[in-house]
Amino acid sequence: MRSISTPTWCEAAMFNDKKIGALYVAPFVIGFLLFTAFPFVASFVLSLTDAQLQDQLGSANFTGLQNYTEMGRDATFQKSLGVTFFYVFITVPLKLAFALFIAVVLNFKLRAIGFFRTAYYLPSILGGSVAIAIVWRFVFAGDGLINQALEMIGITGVNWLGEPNTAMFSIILLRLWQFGSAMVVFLAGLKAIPEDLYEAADLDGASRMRQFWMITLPLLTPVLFFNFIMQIVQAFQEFNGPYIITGGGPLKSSYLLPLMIYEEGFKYFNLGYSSALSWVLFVIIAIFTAIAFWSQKHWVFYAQESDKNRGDKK
Amino acid sequence: MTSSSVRLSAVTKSFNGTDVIKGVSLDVKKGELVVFVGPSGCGKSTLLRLIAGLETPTSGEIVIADKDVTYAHPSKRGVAMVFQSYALYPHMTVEDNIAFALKIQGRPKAEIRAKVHEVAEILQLDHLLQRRPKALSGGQRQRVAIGRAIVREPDVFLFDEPLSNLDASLRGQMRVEIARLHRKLGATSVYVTHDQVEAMTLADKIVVLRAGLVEQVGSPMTLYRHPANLFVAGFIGSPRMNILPATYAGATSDSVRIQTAQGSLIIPRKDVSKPTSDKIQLGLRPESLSLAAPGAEAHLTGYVTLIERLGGETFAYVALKEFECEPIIIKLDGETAVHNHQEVALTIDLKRAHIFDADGLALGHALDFNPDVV
Amino acid sequence: MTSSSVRLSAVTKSFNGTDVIKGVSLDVKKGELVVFVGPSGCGKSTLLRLIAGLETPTSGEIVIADKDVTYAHPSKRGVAMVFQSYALYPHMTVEDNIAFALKIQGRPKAEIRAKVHEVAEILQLDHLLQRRPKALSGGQRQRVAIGRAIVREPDVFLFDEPLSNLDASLRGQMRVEIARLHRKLGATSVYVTHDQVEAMTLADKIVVLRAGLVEQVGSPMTLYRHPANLFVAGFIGSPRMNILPATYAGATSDSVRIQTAQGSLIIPRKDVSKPTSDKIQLGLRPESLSLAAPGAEAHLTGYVTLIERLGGETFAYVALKEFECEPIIIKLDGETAVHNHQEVALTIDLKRAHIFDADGLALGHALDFNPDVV
Amino acid sequence: SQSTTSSSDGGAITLRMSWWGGTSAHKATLNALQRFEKRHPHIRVRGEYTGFTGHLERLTTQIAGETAPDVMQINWYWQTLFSRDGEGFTDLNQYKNEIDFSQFDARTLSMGTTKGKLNAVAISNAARLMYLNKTTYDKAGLSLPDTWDALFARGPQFKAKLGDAYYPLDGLFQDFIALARSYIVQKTGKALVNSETKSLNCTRADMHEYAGFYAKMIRDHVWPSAQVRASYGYLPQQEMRPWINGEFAGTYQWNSAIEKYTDTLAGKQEVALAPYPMRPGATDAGLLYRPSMMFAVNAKSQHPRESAMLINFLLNDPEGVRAMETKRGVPVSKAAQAILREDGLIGKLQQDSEDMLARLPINVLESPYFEHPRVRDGFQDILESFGYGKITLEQAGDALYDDINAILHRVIR
Amino acid sequence: MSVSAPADAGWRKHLPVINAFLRYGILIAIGFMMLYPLFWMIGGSFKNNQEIFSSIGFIPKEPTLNGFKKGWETSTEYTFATYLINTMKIVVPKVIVTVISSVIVAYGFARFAIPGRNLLFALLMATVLLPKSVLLIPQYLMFREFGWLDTYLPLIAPQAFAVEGFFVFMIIQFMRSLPMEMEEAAVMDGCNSFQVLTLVVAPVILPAIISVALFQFMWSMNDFLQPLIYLSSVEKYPVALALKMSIDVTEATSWNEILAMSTIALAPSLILFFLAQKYFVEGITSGAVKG
Ligand SMILES: Nc1ncnc2c1ncn2[C@@H]1O[C@H](COP(=O)(O)OP(=O)(O)OP(=O)(O)O)[C@@H](O)[C@H]1O
Ligand SMILES: Nc1ncnc2c1ncn2[C@@H]1O[C@H](COP(=O)(O)OP(=O)(O)OP(=O)(O)O)[C@@H](O)[C@H]1O
Ligand SMILES: [Mg+2]
Ligand SMILES: [Mg+2]
Repeated sequence: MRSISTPTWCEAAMFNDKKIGALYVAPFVIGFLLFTAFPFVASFVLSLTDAQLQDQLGSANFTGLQNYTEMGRDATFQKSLGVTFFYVFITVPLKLAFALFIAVVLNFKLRAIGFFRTAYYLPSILGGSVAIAIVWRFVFAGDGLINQALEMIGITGVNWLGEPNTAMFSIILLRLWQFGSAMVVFLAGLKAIPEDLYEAADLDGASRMRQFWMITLPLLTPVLFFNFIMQIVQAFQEFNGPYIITGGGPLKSSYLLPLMIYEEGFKYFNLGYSSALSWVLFVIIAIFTAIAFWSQKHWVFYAQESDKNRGDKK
Repeated sequence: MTSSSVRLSAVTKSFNGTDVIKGVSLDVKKGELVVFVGPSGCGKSTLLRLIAGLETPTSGEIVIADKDVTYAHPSKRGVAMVFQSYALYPHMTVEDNIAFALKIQGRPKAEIRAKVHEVAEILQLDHLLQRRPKALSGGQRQRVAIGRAIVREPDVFLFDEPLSNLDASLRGQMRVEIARLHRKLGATSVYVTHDQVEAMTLADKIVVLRAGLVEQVGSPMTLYRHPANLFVAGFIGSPRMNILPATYAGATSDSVRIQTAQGSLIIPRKDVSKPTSDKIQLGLRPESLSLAAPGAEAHLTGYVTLIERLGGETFAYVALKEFECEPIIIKLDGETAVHNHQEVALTIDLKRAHIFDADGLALGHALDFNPDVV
Repeated sequence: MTSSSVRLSAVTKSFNGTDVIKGVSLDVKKGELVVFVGPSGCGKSTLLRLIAGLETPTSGEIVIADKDVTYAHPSKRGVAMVFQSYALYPHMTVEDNIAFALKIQGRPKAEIRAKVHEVAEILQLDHLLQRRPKALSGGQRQRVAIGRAIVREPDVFLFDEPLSNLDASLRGQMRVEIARLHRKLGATSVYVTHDQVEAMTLADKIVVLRAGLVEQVGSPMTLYRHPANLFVAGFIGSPRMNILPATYAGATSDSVRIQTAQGSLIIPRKDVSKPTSDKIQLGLRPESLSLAAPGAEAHLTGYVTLIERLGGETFAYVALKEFECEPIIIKLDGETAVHNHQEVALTIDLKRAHIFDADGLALGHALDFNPDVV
Repeated sequence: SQSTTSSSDGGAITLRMSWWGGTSAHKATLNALQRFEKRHPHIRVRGEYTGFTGHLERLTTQIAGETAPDVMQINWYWQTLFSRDGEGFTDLNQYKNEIDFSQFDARTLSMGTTKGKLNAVAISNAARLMYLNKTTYDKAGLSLPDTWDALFARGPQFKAKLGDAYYPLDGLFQDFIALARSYIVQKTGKALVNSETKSLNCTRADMHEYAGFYAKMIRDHVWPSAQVRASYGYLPQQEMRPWINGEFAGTYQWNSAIEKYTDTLAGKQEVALAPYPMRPGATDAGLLYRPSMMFAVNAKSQHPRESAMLINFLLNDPEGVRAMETKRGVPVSKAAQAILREDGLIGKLQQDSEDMLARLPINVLESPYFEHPRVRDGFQDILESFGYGKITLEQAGDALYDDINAILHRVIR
Repeated sequence: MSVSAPADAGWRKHLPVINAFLRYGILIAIGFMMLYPLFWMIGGSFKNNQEIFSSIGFIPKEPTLNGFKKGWETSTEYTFATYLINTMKIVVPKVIVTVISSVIVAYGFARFAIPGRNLLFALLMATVLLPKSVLLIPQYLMFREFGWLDTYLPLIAPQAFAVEGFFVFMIIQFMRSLPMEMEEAAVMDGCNSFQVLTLVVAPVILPAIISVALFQFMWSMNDFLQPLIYLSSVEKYPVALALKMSIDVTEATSWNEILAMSTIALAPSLILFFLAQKYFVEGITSGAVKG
């Protein structure tokens, strides 16, 4: 991730031909210009207008930054923004922690461990399947699975979807449930940690817990970083959960920004405003990613030097 | 620094039903440095890990400092291990690496600092304490790994091929370093290596392993001079001992008569009992062979097929006439004038010749063999 | 199989502004095997890669088979390379690995088959042709890598530390194998290694590199016997040459008089010109030193500080009286009786002694030096 | 094929028609289209149909991209989205010859007219009525309520007789918003929204009463509170277990959709149409009686005449009507109604509803903007806040008046 | 988890067994929770409609195949088979062009000094960060201009240009973990850079390629919004659209049919996933891990 900007190794003679290199990335450049750049710019232009979804684009009026200033007054937007941050800040750490925990459990050499790895990945495949929405509502309903389980151990159930405070948690849980890809990445990271470090720590008398904190975690930071970025990006773009399960409610307590963007556009037909919201979301994600990249030098530990010194491999 | 004995009794270990260690009993005395050698996969590392507590034996008993530690946690055995890969914590500085065990033990900061610096001084790591392992050279990493072991003042040191990742000259240097340290600390040590030179020079006692069993235990020179069988004979010594087919032709109390393709030889040898089969093998180390002085009687004749000049010494590969075996290697002086295809006559230092029966067991002993100094 | 000469003229290479090769000129004759040695990072691999065409020189000229290939594509140079890591294609069988280059050239199937099998036979890989690299042992992989190079019938072979990933005994075996192959194919070869033994035994010519410059070029024995400077003297030979401080005290046409801490020595030496500084260094190889016969005159005296017995030979470390330097190493017979702390008198084989001036350059030549057989 | 210009090679004309619906609607419509093609061999009709999810999104994109089909099934209020000025769809008045408008009453036609342009023809009309679970009411030993007061009384009675879990009436917020509207309109006798003034057509006090109505319903256990409802998640009423089990014993629902609700009831439970409650002295039932679905023709259609013919076939022609059955509710077209009644295709509950709608005084014409999503969400947000105790009754009343007016001002353009 | 046994605790002998027991326990418990929805969906497809909504258990009380029979017939002129085939017509080319373009572009990024490479890489990453809804309308208008509406082109063609930054990124990471020497060997064997890519690099990074293919396959199978907007002809609908085809506001929905067809629709992904899972786990990761 990091040293992509200093690729000294591509100085090797065979890869020095800039023209051929350009040929390889040409598809991306063309595709970007054609399929991303134009709509990207177009949507920014739209965000400066009062365009309505159903009208011809030409009929929209240029309104300058009005859509952006509007957000300052829009209580719904502010609520949505707050809720989005709340969601991201809760989901990302929880999901990372959970994925890491399972990865640690799965890293054990057990028979049939491959089966479990696969099984644990399945929820991530189910994705947007309709069944998920139905089941999920069943799980969290007032007399649903969770509450029934709680009752069995003598705890009064919670009105999961009915309370603004808890409705969000059902969405968070839905995402936690789809922890597969983060887990798989952790798993590979764990496998890359040499066994003998733990053996050395065993000899030094470190308990499993301390081994985890003092060895596993620091050595996992590159993977953690990668997962962190991916999860942040994903979480900020979370749409399915609230769309399917809570509809953003109650009291807009789970009205995440992507849902708001969608509804502004496709429910209220406010294409201009919707585009402006998208751009705000984009900028937020970009800022977080940038901060993460900037901060990594303080907490991410890269075991191997970037490939700078190909000569000293010893 | 105290130091303790290690005793293994009938230790076995199997992985998934395959026996890897098939019953090893062994005594390592206080302060002794024992080296395990043996072909790849023979169970050297496994044995070491059993002592360390990183594996638990399938059966048998492990006693360290007179305490049964067969199932004790690694950290409770008073052992420290230096891994082949060093197993340094890559995210910690040298100082933190060395201090790790002490920190885990919850020792006071000041004490830790003092100890780490003491160790760093012994190993000449003082100026590197703030570096990360990746900023160290191979030899420096190796020293840190040793430092991490020393700082805990263990009763027993375990080394698993600690020098195998270093290049030749560094390896030589570190070998001398380890010898020095061992003399200085006097700690009981168990050392696994592939390297002839390390084994010969470091060991108080060499244990030759083969497929999970001990083949022979003894001081380096005992093993070199008096290998108990063909396997040990072939394994100890580099270049390998030359093996020639021969036939048993009778023995007296202090010699054996054998018949080779080039005639018969009388080899000084005691305690020889008649072998079950007459087919025997003659073992000759490269340095026990020399070019026969002109006119002098030669034991063997052949043609030089390859000469390797290393400067200080020269190895000549000689294809023996009449023999059906690989060319034998003889070690000559660096300046000896031989050339390819030359016909040479060879003299054998007969009191250093070895004889093995059809099962590969040594037939009798060399005359200077003394069973009490094994 | 044809074979061609390689010529480098004033080749330089810099990476990101750092000069790595600082102007190397070199002739490799047809059929010659040239070995590059030098400390890590001195540019051996870079030089090899320049010849291969994997890097382009910053300046200078590379000529192979009398064609300027300085900027030619690697596949157009008639060179084949064996990489340290073997760089086998993991997804192909051994057969496909070996056949790959021929397939790329679009040779007919039958021809490819025939060639691959011929090569496989030479390298005893016949029974492994259908395996994938990961199912091979280190030595087998190494042979496949060589096979892949051979099959193309290149004019020039390049080897970058091809044996460094093998263990000692395999390394020995493969070394002999490569020597055999080289004799058989007679192809021009350039070989990079760290290993003294490989360099000494394989090379027709050794090139000693240091920091991007050639220090000395010559046959192994020339470099061993007549090192041009301290660096080469220290680099070639294992254990290293012992270096003792001394003072220049005058020279005749065939000897030099020097003053050491233990008295003066007269060293047979020709072509000696007076050095700019009187401070000189005496270089003594371990095998040029021996224990003085009892009663005979000794050149040096000291105490034994460490004895390493390897069976066939023994190294004794001797701390010299009066000298301010490391203990020197002497090589003794395997059976020599010495013990630690013993006071020993040493005799020097003076015609094998080396002298270097304050800049490290050899002072004059040994008497048997012949400039025509460098 | 994707452009509005339907190909007409070789004299053959291809019409594109889009609709949303469920299984039976798709089957019926496809059947009808086949018959139409048989009748008019030179016309081919391509059905572009989906479920309801996403249909509006797709139609919107198509209209924005000028790739909409010739004939579209639309919702009544979609006129406000696509044809604010009446120019968004073809003016069907031009095709009086093709479509027999005499089968439609003036009120229905006027609800498809914007600025004098007839944009859309109703397929069926619908209004929300009160459907109650007779089985549960019987179990409680209670009759179906016939007045507001009787309805209010059922709350405590249910609680007492059947327990906390039982409610006499239930629905989503959007259902409640309509119920309360009816309650208020019965008082004011005017539409709730005036699209001319872009504001509510009532007083602040009326809106306080609106909020109070909600408060009373919740307090008296007539209608499950926001929390109780939300605990079942964001799902349609008919998929909620209490409805399926008969615990929520009623719904204020469109007569066109009621079968969907009765379908999911567990076991043998009967749903009956309750008498519509009227405030004393009310002159209007305050029902939002409007087209449930309409057909419109793309303003840029190359074949408006053929499109009109198709609409007539589906709405008025005996063959078309028989094919379509009542899958889109009981047809508005008098001819169609007669045919279906004759064939016995109109169910009892449907017939009861039709009869009741015919009996009730329904004169107030509501503005389609009442159904604008933002207006509806505006109502919902306020009621929800109030339901969750975030704002007081007082504040809720004020918010209903002020906020809804603000929203109306924003969305009516 | 921590183990601090007394010096000679005999029970350490059994530690591996205890440990394995514990882990299996956790694994099975969590695994069951993880997979419950899947079980429920499959069970649900054998239930009748009321039971679906009234019971949480996944074992149907009165199992029926009606859901499958009716679901397969669908409410349209076509059977479900048509939609399955349509899906394959979209997904298979999409996966193929995605893999090809991503590998090619990634190779350019990973191995060549391209002018403006850092900028391009930043753009590549930006496509990952971009909320997709932003592009929907402008893209629609663009594809209308191309005359691509109601064809599969809008769904497939962009993928031929490596528009999924995530995939390219993944493969770049993977390539960077490969030793250069292998490629150099191929060059010396006479390959040009494209041959190096196709004959050596691509086969070696097969796990990464398989993961990309799997990801794209599964995502495309689930994609609803794009086909909805771009496809107007029912005969061209993919499964994701067909599944929601009969979910209507006014009409009762046969959930058992939908669940049954969801189960069938999921089958290709599941089968593919199980077949490729060995590579998959390797694939997503090995690249990512190398800092
Ligand atoms: N954890 C394990 N599971 C299964 N088999 C094992 C395990 N550890 C070692 N073995 C097997 O036990 C045998 C001995 O292994 P060990 O590592 O002790 O050999 P070694 O003598 O150290 O070899 P080397 O010289 O190559 O290091 C080998 O065949 C190895 O495959
Ligand atoms: N592509 C490159 N970019 C930058 N520096 C390089 C590159 N290749 C080599 N170097 C530098 O050039 C110097 C010589 O490297 P080279 O690999 O030739 O050394 P070497 O003699 O082969 O060392 P070793 O014995 O360790 O293999 C080293 O300092 C190395 O860091
Ligand atoms: Mg080992
Ligand atoms: Mg190198």
